[in-house]
Amino acid sequence: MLLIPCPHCGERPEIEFTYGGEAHLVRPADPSTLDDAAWADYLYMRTNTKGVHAERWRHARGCGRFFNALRDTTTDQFLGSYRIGEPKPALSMGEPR
Amino acid sequence: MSKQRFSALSLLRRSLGGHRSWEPQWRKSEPKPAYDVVIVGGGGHGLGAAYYLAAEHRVGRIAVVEKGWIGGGNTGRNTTIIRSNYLFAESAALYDHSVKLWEDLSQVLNYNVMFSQRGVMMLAHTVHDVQVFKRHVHANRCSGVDNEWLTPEEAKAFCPPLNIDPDIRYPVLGAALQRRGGTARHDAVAWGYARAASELGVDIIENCEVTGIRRDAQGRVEGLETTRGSIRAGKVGVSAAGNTSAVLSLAGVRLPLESYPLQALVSEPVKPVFPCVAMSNTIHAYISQSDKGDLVIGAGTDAYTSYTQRGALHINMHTLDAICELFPMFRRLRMMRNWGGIVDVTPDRSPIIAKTPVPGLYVNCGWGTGGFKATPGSAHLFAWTIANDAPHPINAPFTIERFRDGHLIDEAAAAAVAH
Amino acid sequence: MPESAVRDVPELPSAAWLGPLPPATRLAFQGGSAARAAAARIFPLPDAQDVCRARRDGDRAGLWLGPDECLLIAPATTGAASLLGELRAAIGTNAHSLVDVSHRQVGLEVRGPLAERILNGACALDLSLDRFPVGMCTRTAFAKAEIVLWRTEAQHFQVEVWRSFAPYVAALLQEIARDYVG
Amino acid sequence: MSRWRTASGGRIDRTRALAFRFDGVRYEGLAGDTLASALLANGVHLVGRSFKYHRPRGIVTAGAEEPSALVAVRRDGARETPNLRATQVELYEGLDALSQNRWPSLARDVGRINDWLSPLFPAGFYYKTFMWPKSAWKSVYEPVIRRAAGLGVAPTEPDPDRYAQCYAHCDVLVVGAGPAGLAAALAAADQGARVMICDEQSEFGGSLLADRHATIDGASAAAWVARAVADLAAHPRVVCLTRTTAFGYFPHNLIGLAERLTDHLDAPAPQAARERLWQVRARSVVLATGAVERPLVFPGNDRPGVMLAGAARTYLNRYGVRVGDRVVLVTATDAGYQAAIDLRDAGVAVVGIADLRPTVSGELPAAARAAGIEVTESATVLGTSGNRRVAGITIARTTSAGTGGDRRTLACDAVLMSGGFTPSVHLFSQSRGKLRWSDDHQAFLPDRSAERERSAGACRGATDLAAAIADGLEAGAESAPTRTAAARRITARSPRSADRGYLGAVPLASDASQKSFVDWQHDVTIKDLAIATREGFRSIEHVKRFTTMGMATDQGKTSNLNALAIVARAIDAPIPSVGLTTFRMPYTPTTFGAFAGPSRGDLFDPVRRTPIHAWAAAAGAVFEDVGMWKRARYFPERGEDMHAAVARECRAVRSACGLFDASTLGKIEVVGPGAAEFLERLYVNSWANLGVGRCRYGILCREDGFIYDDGVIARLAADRFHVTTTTGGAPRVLAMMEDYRQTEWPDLEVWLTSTTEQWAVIAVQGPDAREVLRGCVEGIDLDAAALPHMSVAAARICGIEGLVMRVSFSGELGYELNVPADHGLGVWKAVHAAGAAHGITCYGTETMHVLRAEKGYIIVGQDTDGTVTPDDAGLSWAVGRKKPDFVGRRSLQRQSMQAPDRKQLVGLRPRDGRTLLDEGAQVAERPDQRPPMRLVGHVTSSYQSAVLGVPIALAMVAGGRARLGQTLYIPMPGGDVEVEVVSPVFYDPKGERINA
Repeated sequence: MLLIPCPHCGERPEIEFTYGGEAHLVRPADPSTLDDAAWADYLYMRTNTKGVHAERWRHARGCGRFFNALRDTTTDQFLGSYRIGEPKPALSMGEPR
Repeated sequence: MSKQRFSALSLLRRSLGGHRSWEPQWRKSEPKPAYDVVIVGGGGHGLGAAYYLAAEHRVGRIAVVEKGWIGGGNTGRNTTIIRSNYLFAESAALYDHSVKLWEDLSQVLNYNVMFSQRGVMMLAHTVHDVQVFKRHVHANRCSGVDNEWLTPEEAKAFCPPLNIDPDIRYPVLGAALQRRGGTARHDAVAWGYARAASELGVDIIENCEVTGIRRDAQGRVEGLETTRGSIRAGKVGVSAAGNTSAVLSLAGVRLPLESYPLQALVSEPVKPVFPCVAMSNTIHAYISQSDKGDLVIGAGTDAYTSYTQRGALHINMHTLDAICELFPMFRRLRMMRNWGGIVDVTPDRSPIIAKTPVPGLYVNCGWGTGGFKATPGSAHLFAWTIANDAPHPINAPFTIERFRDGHLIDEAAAAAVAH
Repeated sequence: MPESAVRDVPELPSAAWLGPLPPATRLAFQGGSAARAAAARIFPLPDAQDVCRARRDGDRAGLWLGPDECLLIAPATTGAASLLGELRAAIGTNAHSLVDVSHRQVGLEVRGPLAERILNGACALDLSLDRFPVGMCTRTAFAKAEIVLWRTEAQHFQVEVWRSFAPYVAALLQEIARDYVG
Repeated sequence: MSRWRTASGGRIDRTRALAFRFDGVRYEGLAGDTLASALLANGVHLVGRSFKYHRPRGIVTAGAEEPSALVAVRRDGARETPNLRATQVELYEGLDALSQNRWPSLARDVGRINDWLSPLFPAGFYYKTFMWPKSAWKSVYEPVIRRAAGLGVAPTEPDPDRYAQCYAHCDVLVVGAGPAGLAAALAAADQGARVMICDEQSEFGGSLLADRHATIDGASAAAWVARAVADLAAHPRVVCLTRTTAFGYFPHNLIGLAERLTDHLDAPAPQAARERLWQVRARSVVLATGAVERPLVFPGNDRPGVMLAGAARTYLNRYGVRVGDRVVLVTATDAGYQAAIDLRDAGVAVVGIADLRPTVSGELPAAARAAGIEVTESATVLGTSGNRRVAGITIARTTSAGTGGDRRTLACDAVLMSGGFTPSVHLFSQSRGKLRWSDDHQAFLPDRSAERERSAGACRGATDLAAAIADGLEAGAESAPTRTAAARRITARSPRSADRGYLGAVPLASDASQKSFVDWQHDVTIKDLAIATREGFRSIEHVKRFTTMGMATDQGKTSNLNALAIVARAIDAPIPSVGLTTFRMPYTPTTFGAFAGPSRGDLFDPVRRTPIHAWAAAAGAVFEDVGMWKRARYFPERGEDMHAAVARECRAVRSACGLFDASTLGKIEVVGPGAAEFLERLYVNSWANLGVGRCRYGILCREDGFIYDDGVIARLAADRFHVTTTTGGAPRVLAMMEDYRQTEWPDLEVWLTSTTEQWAVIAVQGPDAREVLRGCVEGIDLDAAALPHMSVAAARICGIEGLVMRVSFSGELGYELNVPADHGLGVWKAVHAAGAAHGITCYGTETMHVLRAEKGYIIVGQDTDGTVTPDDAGLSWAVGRKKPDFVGRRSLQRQSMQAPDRKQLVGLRPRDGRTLLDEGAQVAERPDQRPPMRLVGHVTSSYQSAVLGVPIALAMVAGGRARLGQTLYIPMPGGDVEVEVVSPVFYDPKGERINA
């Protein structure tokens, strides 16, 4: 069970969270202007990063907030988390917790 | 076909020589400068594809490159369940093609893959499950795939340890049984294909990781960069399961894939107690007993993507509480070994066996939690697709474009939701 | 008073260390800082930055559940309608949401020297006094249920749980306690 | 007292004799014994049969690494546990143990024939045969193989025992309470840290419990352990756990502990938990897991009586048991000599020491020689003799020519072996720490940590006692969050010991006729490893899988390193390059029940019941599981089956009035200035134009355009909507709403609150509904003009403030009364009483389904399956045409979503007017097809319609709406059923009743 850094509540056990997938995929303002390929790209295509992954979590059984986090998918170590709307922070490899 | 044919007789003969005369089951190959087809990924799907390319499509120079040791990925990390009672005609056709190949595989490969048709029973716990499974049963019957409905009593008779007490939290209301389903010995599949392919001249190159995909001016694939040097290739087929996204990104191809941890575990070996395969999607329990005597138990995937090949403790806890609920006499048995794999999952939980936007580059991925059962069929169809630069009718629906066009084959959603 | 006026609450076990709390008036408040500040004038509400803390004033309490979310608890004698009235008047035009959830959930009290251990039978949080001090509250998981856990005193925890989950939470607490209390 | 029991010493209680049985024979042991020590004290060495060859096997070790002595322990029919290590089973009065994998008896086992046929069963033999004839695999070969395989026998009765679980947190978790672990715990506690320390054994002390020579802080090892344990126990912030195995190391310093609570008791309290699973979140972890002694791989090394030297020493010094009268030591370490010396001091004849090392010097060998024990240097073993127990061993001196010089056979009844020590790096490796090969130690040692963790003591190569303790102190102190107190110092002295050891098969072993075992439990010999490499299995993972070496229940604790060395030698590669097999959770086998814990029966998953549940149960309702909810499915009256009950309930609703508990419907209060716009963007319908006090049927799609959920939405105020969802959909829909609210449309001032359980919902449906309610509802006018279909109003309902929604899922005049949950039952009773005069009838979900089907209303998840668009379901009328966007709109614009041959919702009527179709049955265009058939759809809902007197069905059929009137065929095993395609609205198509 991971320890996930909620930007509001601090580190909390994974069972309090739901996973939200790849972060920074913004829903197009006017989807009707996209062609099918572009729309499918938004809908389905994923980077599936092997390495430091920017991803969404929701502290569903906590403060209820969605937030973004950086996690190395090859070690499952979190490098940090930040609130929705905040920019993706520059990487700094954290000490193993 | 075999240089050193396997049989009881050969075993007896070589035992007299203290088994000193056995030769390597497959050649340890150094990469050659060029091949007609290079398969990336030395799992069952990749090795099988190489075998069928050589055996059925007479492709000359074939190599399989594997970053570790063959069969070390999901092929050697799954619960070996084999069935074809899927809902949609496209899926049922795909998986049944595979089951038919399984039925002769030991003989075809001259390698005992121990395909054991012990029957796969899928348990229904709610009225909704019953509706969904009966739809499966009807759909399968009409498309010639065996799948029958069992009452709780019939299910109990087929699988005596099953708890059909109507007072348990989610009582068993019935089950869908595919008698042709079962299990096989996972390592044997990789080794059997490797051996047969090797004897047909396929180079199997282990400890060789792909670091780049070379393309010519027209954008067509012309070769690979690997940790063991560059290799020219007329065609490249990627069959890399959880690592497919990473490999395809080398050619700038994005896929609708996410890689999740999937765990499995075995108990200590015990004398035969479990005669079939039982699955409960509703409470997440998948169990069978191996020839060695271990109870082989599948857990659910973790919630998040990961390449660590390990999952969370609480996932195992939820799997084992379900197992103990359905089979309360196993509560005292003990977990002997637990492990994790990386499964690549598509949005509609159906695989992709198709050409990619890059000429000469083909992909076989997205098998999620169901890849092992499909090994021979997937390999066979992938080989066809590569050889003909066009899909076989059976895998024609399993394209990448289906996501753009909305022609999803959504087995997951079809299992739908409780109303 | 018609039969229907009698409040019919879920039947829950009680013991020296466990007991259901009487019905209360509960409001779910959500809104920005302006609305929160306005409401705080007439009801004890933690500030947005009082993360996971409850504010108490007599028999009224406001529990921080999220940066823009609070659970308001008052005695049942203060009817939901009148409390809603007071607050709406205080908050005025500041955008917010107030919803009566008095009947949505029930309160349980887990108390005594073993309270911490019993709760840790299914709650994954560190409940030691220095990590989960008096006045701390949070939504969290209790095995397969969701609860709001609030430490009201060193050896008193209030558990808020949706009514249909309450029997499960109480039964699980009892099952856990069997290994600690006789 | 048995002749193998020493007169004094050891940690057993000589005043408490315990009777126990092994294979039915009665023996006596002492309190403090393990089953293994008690058997040895009775001269019993043959305790089991091996997995494959059924060879007689004895006790090899004294701990968790035991590969060989596996037994079943039976308390009663339901409490029999197979595959337990005799070395870990604590003795209790009346213990009843059974040997395994033998028939008819341990002494005479027919399976032994496998041993003589063993040339036919080399590693991987089963891949090469059993293929002809094909059919024989299923009928003959596999059943035989399966019967032969497996070790113990699984219980057949449900396990009555309880299993507990808990979470815990600490600053420092110390795993292992040997010298290093105890030192670490003391040092961490000195610094005021919250400490937990666990050990798998029944008491703390580890190797010190069997050490007669060491002195620590001037005291004997035993005395120091006692003091250390007392100090820790007295510490308020220290938790000590014995009989507790750290079985798994999970990400972010979560450690799984399995605590055995009752297995050592002769009469556990019937309700006491048998085990407790701890999930410990530690700020830092100190791994002090020690090292296990390695067997030597020589011919005949598996005979009962052949055991590790350290084990023999443990049996002597801890349990007061001599493992034999005449022993031979085969060693490559000095530590082995300590065992020989201790045994000799206890009156055992040590007939010789065969040391593989060319020249032996040092403190312990010197002492042995001084004691007159003959030491053979550069020795090797050519074989052993003895049937059910070792009777002799043939040793020789390896000459430069690589042959065996002056071979001698020594008569003995026990052989001790000491091949060196393998650090226990299992947990370190599970934590994903990196290992490095150390030539000095001839072992893999912890290198880089992946978590906040450090190893201490023998598990990282510090085998010398003083070094191990110093390492432990340092580890404990630096793991504490703060360092305030002065560092503790401990002085220790024990004999110097050179224990680099020896890896792989002893010289000349491969020439011997006897088998040299590497993996005792799986019968893997050096020949098997040779075959594997010969057949090209070179990666250690391949060798492991091909030979099953290291895959037994001991996970290769005593065999992996020897196998690695043998393979490395065979393929002439350095050991590190062959690699190391991954260490997998759990460290030792861990009980399923402990993982499951209290999650069983009603605690397996919450059982959610509505406020009206108890009343329905008392009324005899039959319930169904929907999500976690129990919903009343139907209310049978005396003797009725479901069909009769449902028919009666349906007629009542159509002709008079029915009462239905709809409380499980999901409810979400959407509030704020942005509420209308929020729903506008989310649902396919238009909301801006919905008047306050009005309701609308809403459809929610996923972004891919397929129907996700549906439900009636009421506008209670300009900025307040009461959204209802499907029962199962409630949590999903709220989560989806929060996602869009927080991440896509933070510009909207809107908030969401689940009110599912705030309201009890009582549906009153039927032509008489209004009349029934007149007496119950105050404050509003129920007449159609004032409260038309699809409207909502606040009212007093039976004296309770609530909401009256005039909505209908039955097609009849209908109302849904929303009252605060605590009043649900009271209002239900009151309405039921008020309706008595009108013959009001309670109905359940089954009747609800029939009624809605007669009206062609879909059930999301039954008539839709995640691939159905609003248009497919015939709901395009609900889609807001003028809306620029909503979730799913773009996907619906794709060509394939408009294809005329998409499956569309239609009604089906059997031509014969009798046959009730099977839900899930397929639909075909042409009759009399044989598989594979061309199919055009499937039946989603099918019921006997009471009001129409005929069976009706809903189906999804390709191009269905264009087929009205067509005949289609339902292929059933008994033949096709002819059906006519009709409108899905079977009843009151004009909707006169609903608007009445």
